[in-house]
Amino acid sequence: MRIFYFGRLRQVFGLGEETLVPPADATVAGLLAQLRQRGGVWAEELADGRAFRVAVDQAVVPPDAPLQAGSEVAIFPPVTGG
Amino acid sequence: MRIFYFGRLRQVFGLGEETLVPPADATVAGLLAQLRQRGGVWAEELADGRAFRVAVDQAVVPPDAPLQAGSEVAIFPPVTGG
Amino acid sequence: MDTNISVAVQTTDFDIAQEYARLAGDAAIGAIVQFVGRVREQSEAGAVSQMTLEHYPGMTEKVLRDIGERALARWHLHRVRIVHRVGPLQPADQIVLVQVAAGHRFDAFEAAQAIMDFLKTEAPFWKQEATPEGARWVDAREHDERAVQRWSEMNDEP
Amino acid sequence: MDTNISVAVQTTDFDIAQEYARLAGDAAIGAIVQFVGRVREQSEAGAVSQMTLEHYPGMTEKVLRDIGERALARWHLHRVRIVHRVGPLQPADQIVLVQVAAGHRFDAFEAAQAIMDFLKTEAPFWKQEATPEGARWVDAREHDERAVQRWSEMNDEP
Repeated sequence: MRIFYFGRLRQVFGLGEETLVPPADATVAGLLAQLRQRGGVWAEELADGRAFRVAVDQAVVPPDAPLQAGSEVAIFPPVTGG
Repeated sequence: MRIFYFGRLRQVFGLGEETLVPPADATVAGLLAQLRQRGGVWAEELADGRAFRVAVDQAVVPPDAPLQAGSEVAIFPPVTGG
Repeated sequence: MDTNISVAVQTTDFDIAQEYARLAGDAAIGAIVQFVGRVREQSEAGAVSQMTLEHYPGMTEKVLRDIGERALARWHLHRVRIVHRVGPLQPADQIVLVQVAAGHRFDAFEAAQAIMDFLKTEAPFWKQEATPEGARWVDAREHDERAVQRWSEMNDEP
Repeated sequence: MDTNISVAVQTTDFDIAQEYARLAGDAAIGAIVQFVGRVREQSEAGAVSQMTLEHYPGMTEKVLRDIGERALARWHLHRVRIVHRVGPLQPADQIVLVQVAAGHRFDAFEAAQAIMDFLKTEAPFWKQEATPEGARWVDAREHDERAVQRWSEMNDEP
């Protein structure tokens, strides 16, 4: 499962991309919980109530969205184009 | 006092411009009454309730607007540019 | 304010690239809306082979400038440009350009729309269409009258 | 419907005259709106010497195309074109073009505005500004979130 980070989150995490196995519950919420366990900026930036979006296979999804081994996940701040 | 006619009214009246002395009451309403007395298309097109506009010195005005010998008057249908 | 408003009534065509180029390099401008109205081959009356635009010289320019001034008074704008053609035009020909440059997009979009709504109901232009049934003066449209109500503050002229 | 929508994400500049020329001679088109967004020399944070736009390749194009399709489903449009630049940009540089061609002006104006509102809140672009105090990621703006509510019917995606 590939995970991409964009914008400010890419910079704060110091990471643009990584590969992980899907979390035990195979949901976005499970993945976020797992990332928060890394502590530091991960716990801080992905805390409940922080403004970020998760896309699975290039579409923004809610926390209960399912994940599979082949999913393309992206985590990013609110968009600011235009 | 110069009077201009535009658009459909110019065509129906067969006249683009004429010069008249201001009506006795020196108002737009007085001028319109005078023109209607010509009968035919004049009475028909300038009848109460017909959609036309009157401009004095290049600004659209209501019927009680005053007229002077030097006024530039224009009578025309609702505009359709753009 | 006048230096920010430019209007033209002309028989010749206009060039949107040339009009846009006047804004080049101005880094205070964040949003530009260019509206172009063109002659359609179809009207309510059917096929249109030619359109002729008549206007009231002098009053036309005065009204267009006044519309631009009201837009500048209401929105935060850097520049307003209005170009309107008169005389005989063919289907697909350009009729009118409204170009608005602003700091932000909300101002640019609203002002451009309002300018078009006011132009459609106040500027002394009259269209005559050539159709298979002969020449026909275009009727004013009620929805243009309704559209202009959106900007009621702009109706309060001094 | 896809043939009426064209999107591009590119580092190179775009030419509004060239984009407009694609509509030349189409006499079914009565109204064209071109919106251009540009880099301003001032932001809320102060002077901007450079702006860098990052995006999510693949998803960006998908979202832009989807926004275009929703506009075509809601308004009577002939053609939608969206071009967005990425990479480093300077003040006064062009960032985005939205071009909408329609039969009538109401459709063209509303669709262009809605497309910009959706692009601002859905398309995965992120701006970083270089300012005298250093680089700064631009914050999402609440008024863009509010603006997009205007088009609530367009939010109902399949």
